[in-house]
Amino acid sequence: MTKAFFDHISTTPLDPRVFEAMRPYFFDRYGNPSSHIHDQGQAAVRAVDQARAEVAALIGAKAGEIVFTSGATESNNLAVLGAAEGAGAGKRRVVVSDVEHFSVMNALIPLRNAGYEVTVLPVDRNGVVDPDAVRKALRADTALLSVMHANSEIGTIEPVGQIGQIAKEAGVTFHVDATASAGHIPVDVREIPADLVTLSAHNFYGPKGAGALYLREGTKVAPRTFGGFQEMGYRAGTENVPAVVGMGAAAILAGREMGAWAEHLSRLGKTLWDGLAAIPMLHYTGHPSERLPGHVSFWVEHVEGESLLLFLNMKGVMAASGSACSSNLRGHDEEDLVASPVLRAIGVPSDICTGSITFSLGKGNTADEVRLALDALPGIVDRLRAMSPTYLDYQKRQVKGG
Amino acid sequence: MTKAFFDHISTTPLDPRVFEAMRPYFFDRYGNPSSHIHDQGQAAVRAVDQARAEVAALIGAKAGEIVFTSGATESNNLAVLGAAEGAGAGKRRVVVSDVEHFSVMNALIPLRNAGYEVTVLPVDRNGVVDPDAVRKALRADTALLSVMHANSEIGTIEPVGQIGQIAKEAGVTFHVDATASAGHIPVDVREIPADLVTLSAHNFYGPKGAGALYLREGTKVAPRTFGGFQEMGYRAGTENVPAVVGMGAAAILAGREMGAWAEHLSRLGKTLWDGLAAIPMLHYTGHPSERLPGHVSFWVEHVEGESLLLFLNMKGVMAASGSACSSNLRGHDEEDLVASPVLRAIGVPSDICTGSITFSLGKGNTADEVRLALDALPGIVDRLRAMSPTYLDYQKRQVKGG
Amino acid sequence: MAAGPYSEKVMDHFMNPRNVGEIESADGVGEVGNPACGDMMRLYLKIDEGMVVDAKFRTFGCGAAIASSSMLTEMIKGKTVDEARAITNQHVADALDGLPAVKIHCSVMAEQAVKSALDDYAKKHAG
Amino acid sequence: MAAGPYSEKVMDHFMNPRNVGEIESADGVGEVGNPACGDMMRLYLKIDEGMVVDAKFRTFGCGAAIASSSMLTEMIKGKTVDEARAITNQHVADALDGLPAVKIHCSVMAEQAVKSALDDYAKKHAG
Ligand SMILES: Cc1ncc(COP(=O)(O)O)c(C=O)c1O
Ligand SMILES: Cc1ncc(COP(=O)(O)O)c(C=O)c1O
Repeated sequence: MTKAFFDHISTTPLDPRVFEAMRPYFFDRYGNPSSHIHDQGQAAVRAVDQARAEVAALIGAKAGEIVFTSGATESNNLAVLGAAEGAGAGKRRVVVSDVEHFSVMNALIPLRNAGYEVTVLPVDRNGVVDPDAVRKALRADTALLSVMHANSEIGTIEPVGQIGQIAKEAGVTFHVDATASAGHIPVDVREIPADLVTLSAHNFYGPKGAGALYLREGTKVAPRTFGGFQEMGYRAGTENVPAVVGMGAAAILAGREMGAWAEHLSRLGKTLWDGLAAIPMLHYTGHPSERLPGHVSFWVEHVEGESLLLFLNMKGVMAASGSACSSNLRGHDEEDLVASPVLRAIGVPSDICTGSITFSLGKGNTADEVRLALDALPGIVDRLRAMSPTYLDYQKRQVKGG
Repeated sequence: MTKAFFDHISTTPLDPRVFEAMRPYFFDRYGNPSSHIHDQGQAAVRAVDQARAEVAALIGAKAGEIVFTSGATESNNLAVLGAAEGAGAGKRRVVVSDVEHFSVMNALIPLRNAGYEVTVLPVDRNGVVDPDAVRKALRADTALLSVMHANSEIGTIEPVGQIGQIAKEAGVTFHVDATASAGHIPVDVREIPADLVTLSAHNFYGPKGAGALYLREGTKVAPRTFGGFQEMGYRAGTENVPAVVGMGAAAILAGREMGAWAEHLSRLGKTLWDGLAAIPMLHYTGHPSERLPGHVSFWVEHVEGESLLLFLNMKGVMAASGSACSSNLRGHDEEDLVASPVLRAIGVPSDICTGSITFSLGKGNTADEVRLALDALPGIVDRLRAMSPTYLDYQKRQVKGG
Repeated sequence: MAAGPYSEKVMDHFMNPRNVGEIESADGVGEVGNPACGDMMRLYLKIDEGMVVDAKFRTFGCGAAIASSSMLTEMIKGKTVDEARAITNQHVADALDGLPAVKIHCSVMAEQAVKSALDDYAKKHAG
Repeated sequence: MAAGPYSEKVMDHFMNPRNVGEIESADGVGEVGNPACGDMMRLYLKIDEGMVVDAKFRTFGCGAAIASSSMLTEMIKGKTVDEARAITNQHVADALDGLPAVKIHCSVMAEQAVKSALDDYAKKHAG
């Protein structure tokens, strides 16, 4: 059976070229950078330094501004909690958008417990944060503003350049979660006046286990991991050398090829988007144009999201419901039972919205795969609607009305 | 040139069998376990679940008691800070041994800042914690006791079974940092009454980027990473699936083969230990018998450690000075300039102790490699002493005295 | 072929649900859940001489909700009203070879649906 | 072949240090550092008509300490006393193609050693 993976927003397959760059660090060069006294350690030091420069280059930063972490969640936690602590006494407010990922949102829990005031910025129905609302929310005692670059669930790209300018003028530290965007669309800290930027390797054809936090020179961030003196003191623990090397290699590839990838993805994405129009009562989510290439998201009236995804999977089509993390079946009940917080934020009525569907295409996807999805979808929607009591009621209302 | 790596305590080469277990998770099975709605995600879920059971089996635990982390530092931080927070109000004391790793010791900084009282247990000249001192130190308001299983710098194995019994009777949560021991000597939570145990894959021929924290059922630990609901809520963030799979594979191998490894290492270690006796004014450190197999540590009067290690490296012999993390050249000055805290703890006089040397052998080392080290050392020691003003003074004193 | 987070039994009942539909002039109809919460189940019963002679459902919801509904209809057909009322969510979950912890509420919904439908039947036939 | 954390120049002076030894009846001897801190440097100068005509050292310490000592002796030989006194740690570090940040103190020790030895010379020849 043909299998089509359309869940690249949750993770991407490793580019074989990235794997080749990593391979020696599993075998011949296995040293620990802290053991730099000998050749093995030195090889590791050089590898990590080189990767740091490569990741920095992807976003127009200096090598010394990149701190490697274990992934986006750790980077987001370090950015939010570290910057709040680093801001010092008197700065006890944090401002975030309403569509941030859980690794930003849930990092606010300990801050709230510690007495911080949290302001959540609303978004419009396309999921866009209003720069004017940002301007009004920032105050002298604001320790941090956090707005993501692109939303994984609905694909919307936020105006972080403009928002960053406002933060800069207000003298507020600005964090951008670029997990979903970096490596796919340009993220350049010379153009986006962000002080902190989260990057994740496994989201752009690099390995799991490596993330980074860009810290603009002079930004104050308190560390959250305590131990040896790795990563300039911002992050203790033996570096995951192969993964870090892989992140560097993936950054080089992305920097070089993202334009071509985006073109391919946009073309396939348009085919998918256009094809979906044939399904009645399907509603696209996110901004129609300011969105990640190859990202198509929607919800379907009278169709519950999980059921749709299970049937799709049976047809070999792998898509997801919003953020991977919000759909953790093995997690706490509540997260599962409520509608996606992002859909709530963009004002989708919860009594008819019953699941957000996200198709996130990758550079390896083909037109045939998109065709597979488009062929499968109408039948599945019909089948689920035929089973649905709400659709039955809807039809009866139509008949009466008509 | 023959190269001999004797720094396995800092990190180990990946076992090729572990790599083969990991490989599919870089390519065919690249899913994110949180995207368990589709086949790719499910494959990842199954892989992580299986690895959890494999790691649990290595230490006689249940699968549900294993939380995967990015490494030992994160595990130690989670154990110390999470257990202190989890212990609840009224429990504001933490007891640790004087020879804990930085990732335990430095985790005490935020606790001290938060008003916790820290008691540091002394060790004897072999580096052994006295169980009676533990008994005296534990009180009703003690949130946590942390004693490592084996010391990476001097190789000493602590009586954690006995100490754990005392902690259990006192009702105090007991954390054991088994980073240096797990996979090398038996670590069984049915015999060691520990509530929390830190494990690190790259220390037993597994990959960097995967660690684990054993949490005995019922142990209260507050999470330190906020985001999605991974790892039963103890650790947010997309799992590093290939590394976790590798940790499982390494655990299986270690469980099966550690006896044979230890025999080989003990034999080689004895050759090294015996051969070193030819060097005058060389002092072994750590316990003479209760020590990690293949771990040989010492210091040499009138010889500075780094110089010795640099010359050794030039001869193809890679050894280390104590803990990799304490020798971070790129770290803050102080850490570099003071004698090793562990040597201080075992009472080595700092005016004649000038560097701790650790040879940590691995399963791949050969007798020829040990011979290489033994052939190289005397000449290096002589050469450095010939340059040393303190040795000159010593010789003059000897002449006068004689 | 068990795919997804569910047992093969769940997947079978999800992919090939038994007794989907409506019963015209049913003797009892139960409805539980709410689409805003992600699940809604409507159960139709035909009851004859104290026996559930037919059961049909329409469900809006996740895989577990649909499978629970399907399994429930299979379990109650041919049972007496009292036997049907005695069915618990655990029976449904067990019959499906278990449900993931976070999906237990779907089996609870099935239990509530049959009770609700039987209450409706009792009310209608109270006179 | 630069191995370890140091430049090739440092490694060269570490592996093949110049001017190791003592000068019997030196005109100035300087000693700085302390083995308890990890480094100790002893510098011997032979001075003739205000010129450093010979310099030797014995150093206990890390690679950077030994290399700094070696480089220092090379730099001061043939210099006037005033020129030698003007040498800073930066000169030594630069001559070694740089030192890691945490090893800068080794070059500082070299600067202090030459000042200390020249002070000793000045004291001895004060009369
Ligand atoms: C926007 C965004 N930020 C952060 C994360 C967290 O990434 P990870 O789970 O790899 O730590 C995700 C994951 O889906 C994400 O979509
Ligand atoms: C005993 C012990 N615990 C913890 C650690 C920290 O390990 P990592 O740097 O892999 O996080 C080390 C590292 O040397 C160690 O020796």
